[in-house]
Amino acid sequence: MSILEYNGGCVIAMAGKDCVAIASDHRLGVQLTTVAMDATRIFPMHDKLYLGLTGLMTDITTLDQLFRFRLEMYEMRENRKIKPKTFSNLVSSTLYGKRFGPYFSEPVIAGLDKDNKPFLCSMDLLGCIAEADDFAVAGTCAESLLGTCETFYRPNLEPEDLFETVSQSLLAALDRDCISGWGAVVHIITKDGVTTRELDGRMD
Amino acid sequence: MSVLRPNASVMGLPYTAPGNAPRGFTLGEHVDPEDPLEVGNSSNPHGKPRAIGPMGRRFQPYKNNGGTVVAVSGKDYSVIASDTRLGSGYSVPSRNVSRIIKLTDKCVLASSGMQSDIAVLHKVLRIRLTQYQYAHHQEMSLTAISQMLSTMLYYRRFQPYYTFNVLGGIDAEGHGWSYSYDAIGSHEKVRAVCSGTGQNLLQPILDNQVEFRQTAPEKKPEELSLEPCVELVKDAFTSAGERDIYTGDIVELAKVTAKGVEIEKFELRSD
Amino acid sequence: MDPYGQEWMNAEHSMGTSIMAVAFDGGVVMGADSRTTTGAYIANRVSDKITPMTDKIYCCRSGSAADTQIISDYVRYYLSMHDIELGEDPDVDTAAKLFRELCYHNKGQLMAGIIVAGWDKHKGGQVFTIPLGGALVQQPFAIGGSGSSYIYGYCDSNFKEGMTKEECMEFVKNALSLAMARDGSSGGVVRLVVIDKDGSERKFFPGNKLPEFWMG
Amino acid sequence: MLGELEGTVVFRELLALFPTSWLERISSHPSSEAAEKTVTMSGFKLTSGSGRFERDANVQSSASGEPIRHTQRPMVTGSSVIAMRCVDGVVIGADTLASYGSMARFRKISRLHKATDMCVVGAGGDLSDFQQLTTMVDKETNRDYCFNDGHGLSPKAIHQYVARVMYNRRNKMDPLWNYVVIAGMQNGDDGEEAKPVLGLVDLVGTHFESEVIATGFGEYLGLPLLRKAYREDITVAEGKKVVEQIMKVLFYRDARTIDRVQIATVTKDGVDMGEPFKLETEWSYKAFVDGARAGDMSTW
Amino acid sequence: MTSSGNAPGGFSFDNVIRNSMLQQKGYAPPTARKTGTTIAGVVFSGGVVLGADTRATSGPTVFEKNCQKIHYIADSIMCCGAGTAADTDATTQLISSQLALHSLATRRAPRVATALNMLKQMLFRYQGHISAALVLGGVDFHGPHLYTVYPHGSTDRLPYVTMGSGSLAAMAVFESKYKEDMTADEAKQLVYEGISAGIFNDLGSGGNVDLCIITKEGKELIRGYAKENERKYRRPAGYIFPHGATPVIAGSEQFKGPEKGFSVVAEVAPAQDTMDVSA
Amino acid sequence: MASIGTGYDLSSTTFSPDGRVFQVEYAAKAVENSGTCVGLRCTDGVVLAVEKAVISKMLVQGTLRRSHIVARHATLTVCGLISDGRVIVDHARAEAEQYKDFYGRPIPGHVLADRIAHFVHVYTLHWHVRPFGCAVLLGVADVDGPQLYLIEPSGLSYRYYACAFGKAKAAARTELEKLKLNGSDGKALISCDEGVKELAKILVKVHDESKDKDTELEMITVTDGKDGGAKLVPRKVVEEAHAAAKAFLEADDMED
Repeated sequence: MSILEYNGGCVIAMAGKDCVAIASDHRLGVQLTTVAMDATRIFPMHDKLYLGLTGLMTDITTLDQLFRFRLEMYEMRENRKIKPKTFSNLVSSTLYGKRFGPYFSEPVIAGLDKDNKPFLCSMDLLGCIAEADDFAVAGTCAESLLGTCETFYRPNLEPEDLFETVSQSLLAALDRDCISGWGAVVHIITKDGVTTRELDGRMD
Repeated sequence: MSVLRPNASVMGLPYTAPGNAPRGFTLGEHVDPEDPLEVGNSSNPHGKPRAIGPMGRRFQPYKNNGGTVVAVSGKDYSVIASDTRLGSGYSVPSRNVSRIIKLTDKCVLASSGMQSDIAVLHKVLRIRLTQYQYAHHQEMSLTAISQMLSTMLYYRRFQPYYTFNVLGGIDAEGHGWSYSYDAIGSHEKVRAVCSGTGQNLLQPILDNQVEFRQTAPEKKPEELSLEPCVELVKDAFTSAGERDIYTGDIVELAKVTAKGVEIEKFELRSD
Repeated sequence: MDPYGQEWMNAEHSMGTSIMAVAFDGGVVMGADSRTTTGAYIANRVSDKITPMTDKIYCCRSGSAADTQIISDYVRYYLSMHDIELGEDPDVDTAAKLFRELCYHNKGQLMAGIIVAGWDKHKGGQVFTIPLGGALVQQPFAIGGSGSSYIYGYCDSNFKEGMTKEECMEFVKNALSLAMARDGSSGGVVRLVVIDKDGSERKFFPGNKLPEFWMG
Repeated sequence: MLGELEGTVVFRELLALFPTSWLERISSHPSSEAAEKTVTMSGFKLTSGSGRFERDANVQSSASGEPIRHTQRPMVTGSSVIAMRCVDGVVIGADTLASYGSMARFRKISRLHKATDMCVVGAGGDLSDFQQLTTMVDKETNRDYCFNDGHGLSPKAIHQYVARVMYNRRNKMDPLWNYVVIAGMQNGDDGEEAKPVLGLVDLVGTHFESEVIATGFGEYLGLPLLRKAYREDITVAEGKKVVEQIMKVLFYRDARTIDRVQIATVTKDGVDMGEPFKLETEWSYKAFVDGARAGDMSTW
Repeated sequence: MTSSGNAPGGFSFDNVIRNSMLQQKGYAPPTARKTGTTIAGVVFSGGVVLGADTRATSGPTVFEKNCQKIHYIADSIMCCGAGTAADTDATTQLISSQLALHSLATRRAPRVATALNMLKQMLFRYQGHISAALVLGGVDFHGPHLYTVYPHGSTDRLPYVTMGSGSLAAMAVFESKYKEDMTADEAKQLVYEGISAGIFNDLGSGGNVDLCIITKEGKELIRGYAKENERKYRRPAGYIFPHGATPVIAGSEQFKGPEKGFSVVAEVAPAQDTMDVSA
Repeated sequence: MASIGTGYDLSSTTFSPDGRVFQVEYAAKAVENSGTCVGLRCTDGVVLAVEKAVISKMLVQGTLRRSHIVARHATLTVCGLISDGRVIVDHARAEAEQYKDFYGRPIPGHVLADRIAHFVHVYTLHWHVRPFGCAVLLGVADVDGPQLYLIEPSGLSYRYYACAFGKAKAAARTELEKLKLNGSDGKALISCDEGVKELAKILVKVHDESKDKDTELEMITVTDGKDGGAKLVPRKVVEEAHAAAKAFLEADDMED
């Protein structure tokens, strides 16, 4: 079993019309044993920028703390909020700095930039940025998520439609993955604020 | 319960020491044994070739030629599809090798995995069906075929056919059904199933769009009829072709109805 | 190696090689084939394995392409410093000594078999060979690389003391052609460098115009 | 039929970590007949080589009772075979080298074999296995000849025969280490015009027919060019040029290929095995002659 | 941007001990995203054409269909990367910035050979562990140059080169169609055909053909020079999920308006420093 | 037959008091009832010919083959019980194949003849089998040139320049002796093409119209050289030779 699958979990992000959604499941497991059903994998960096981290939970926690620290330093020094693009480079260089002893985590970044245009990207654990204008996925069921997103995604969805499409794509994939699941959370980021909903998923 | 699938460990077994965690069915590793370029052994960290013998290769009897197979069944129909790409390592020796076989007028089988095993499995099945036809003066029913296939796969339990089969057809009552198999004969009767290298990509789409498993009960649409179902299979297959490197080129799609079997073809991307 | 990779994608770029150098009165003739392989794939069919150190000292490289390129970069750098300090052309044995130092002290990390040859005003044309491990041996002629094992007999029986420059060139060309015809890791063209007191001169023999011997 | 396809080996292991257990087959009782006709000594079994005394898959244990491990590696090997099906026939080409590791051991052998008047079999991989295979194919064609029924063994039949042989051998973990290309003209039913046929079989029994086939390094270097050059109406004359061009590329880029090649064709007039010839090659581009240090004073 | 001003350069090996312990316990280290790739370049009279496909894979799955594998090194030097995606990205970025600094310090336009030496020295230092296989091409005052750089640090200078898993397919095309002194258009066509051969015949390569033409006058990067693999079918009806189709846990909905913390200050582009580009 | 078995003829394992094995002699009798077979060694090969009775007008031409291919260089015709002959053919083919397998060269004519004879002989030794009711003519063309052999049910094998067996063997042998077969150096003088015609003439001549019904000829040749090999003589050629032979003999009769 790959160490990236030790705790289970996945993250999906999708772009809509002037909005972007990011969602993840709630399971935290130790291999096939479920130990928590309220795990958090999505972290708000600021109100238009969310970071999703998949992989080993200990590294997820470490990275969350590290990025929050760096972000606050950035904001204090620059007196402005970080742009999603800049933040993705920060994440990338942090991960690549540990090229030969990596954190076991694959991040997904979703946010809105200055003009409220969606910004999405995913990375591998070495910090190779893959920017996308449609959707970005990571985690134990990344393949399934790619399949559902590739099929269900349509450009320029309004926030409510985007919510349904993301939720269906995520739940469909989760149901075929035994180390992710136990409900999910979806954040829809729009210029007016963020809507968060808990999904009713399978509990097995 | 565990089902053996390519590239997956056996799930559901009690956890032991990680060092000797159950490996299950690990044939799906794409080490191409007879790749003329594959000289060293794969655990060599620096990638420096380590020669064994003048040509330094070991024989590996299994290889995965890839491909995705799908069977979706409805009230009175069954749709079975398979792509025709024959993959080997990173190359495509042929773009047009059929993996789908019409067993009877009411039953079609599609198999992915290793081409030579598929060919032999199909050959033996054809023989058995012909013998049955001569002995009983009638075609074998879908349920009988589904059981026979399972038995034939289990017969080679310790030297399995490296094939992943989906069977679709219409039963004696006229209802469409799909059957999914693992390599050694464990099988299940379902509505929609997918196997092969694009399995992970495709199966959730089918769950979501054939059985509407993630839709709230009050919002469930009507069951798919044949034409929308064919469109769904085509679309899902196209998606798999976009994302799975071993799925592509051409798809053969068989529609089984009371009228018989009709096979159509459509193209996927060929890169 | 990851299961999807192929050996020629990851394998080190190496030169299964046929290289050779012969000293004559007043200079040296150096020769090499031009094949660089990764596995059985020919990554470069016209590579240049005879690398200048100074105007009158060259080396023939065999083994890992990366290792030998870096070593010769270092030696060239040291020799140019030496040149400036000395105010005159470095000697061939100095160059050979530098190669030996690098090869010997890093023998665990390196895969390099090198022939150093050239002309200096003190000792004329000289040939040194530094096989794997870093020994340094001066010879009247030297052969190296994977292809050399096919031609030891030929060279031993055909080498004569006191050959002229032209005879040396013919000898090198024939020996290399024989090695290239038997060794799958050698091939392509034959490059020659002739060094004497006036400097160096390159010769090029394309793969389709090499001498042919018995083919069977 | 069934038995032959399925293989007749019974496995007795309790636990199935199957790839290794498969290797370690435990012998069943040697039948008295087999015991009489074969000499078994410490792991080796000598067979008469006769078709009537086929090797008995069940007699696999050595004298000491240790299970036999079949592991085979190719020793003397040929590289690529390149073939194209044309509108009026088939073209198949190979170089004439057999390597021993990286050594160019035999430089004038033929890797193409005329199986019938209408069929050529070519192969890369182990030379000894190829010789065994051609013997087996010849035996089959000879048997067919004796029937004297007006029908020759067709290329498709030979293709299928080779596929079955290769598959059975891989089931015994004792493969013929070859990639076999079968090229020929198939007589149509009821006096239809003969049609060109081109097929491949590899050492695990993978078999298919295709308009273009390349094995060994040719799979990587030859297939792209074959696919690019292929047209529905390409003729044998054009096809020969394409194959020759690809052999040239292979000589440039495959360290186990030499510049002596043989190109055979099969048309409605029968097999033309073609004489081996030497390829014309290009080495004298300016950038090639100059080598490193061209253009500027940089070292590399 | 880093937390402290004096952060040490280079790689951090903090996690190495933990990771090797995990590996000993049987948790295989995951593989990074690879670009099974076709990249290539051809020299023509007066310039260089580089080409690349656009597929990034992880195992048998395509993770990016349209990624850019032709990286910027300097204004007239570009570099195609194959191998581990993160390595090619980071290596080319690093060399690009070092070359820019070098160029500012020497007040000269960068030379291709300089970039080459930086690359080979860096890759040799890491002994092949940074798996970046590169095709480096550019034009400087000596004229056009084209090199390949292997992960271990060896380099070759050739008039036509290919790299990556599809390199054999592309090289087959080059070997049969290359001629000396081509025009820019001929060179573009040749590189396109080579990359296209890789895209169609190598499963690790796919997507579109990207080209970059570099001449003395400047460079032109063409993304999607050929798009031969567009999606061929979409379900006419599409997929419409009615509102409320997904079961939501009642009462879980939260709305968070924008915070008022910092204001974004208008960004002013720094004045360009001119430099002496004459040789 | 000179004497009757009087109980000594019930098994091939029993000798008669005067030292004969009657079962084997009866088997030879079966051969003598057979349609005539003739064989001729020629310059470039061997021609074997048989006459087959057309037992019914409804019989399809070419059925009930009596001449067979054993290997690419060997042919065989059966004289006697045709089905017994097929067993011998099967065995001969297996011998030829096995020899080729093991030694990598075609089985030499004398070896093949010996092995067939050996096989036939074994059937005269055991109580539980009966001897073959047929003799076979064996034509071989290999590196040693064309050769013609005859193997009798007793297991005897002879090599001939030309020979005949079956119903009209005596007459046919007389006719064969009239032909100029060999030059002074022992080499054959007649080519296969001529041989076909000569054998047709002989078979027509020895044919007893009063006793036998209509007959069909069947011929097989084996030739050496580049396009050599065992081939059934095409029916058209046989029929032409047959017709020509008839015409010739009729003309001959007129003269007499």
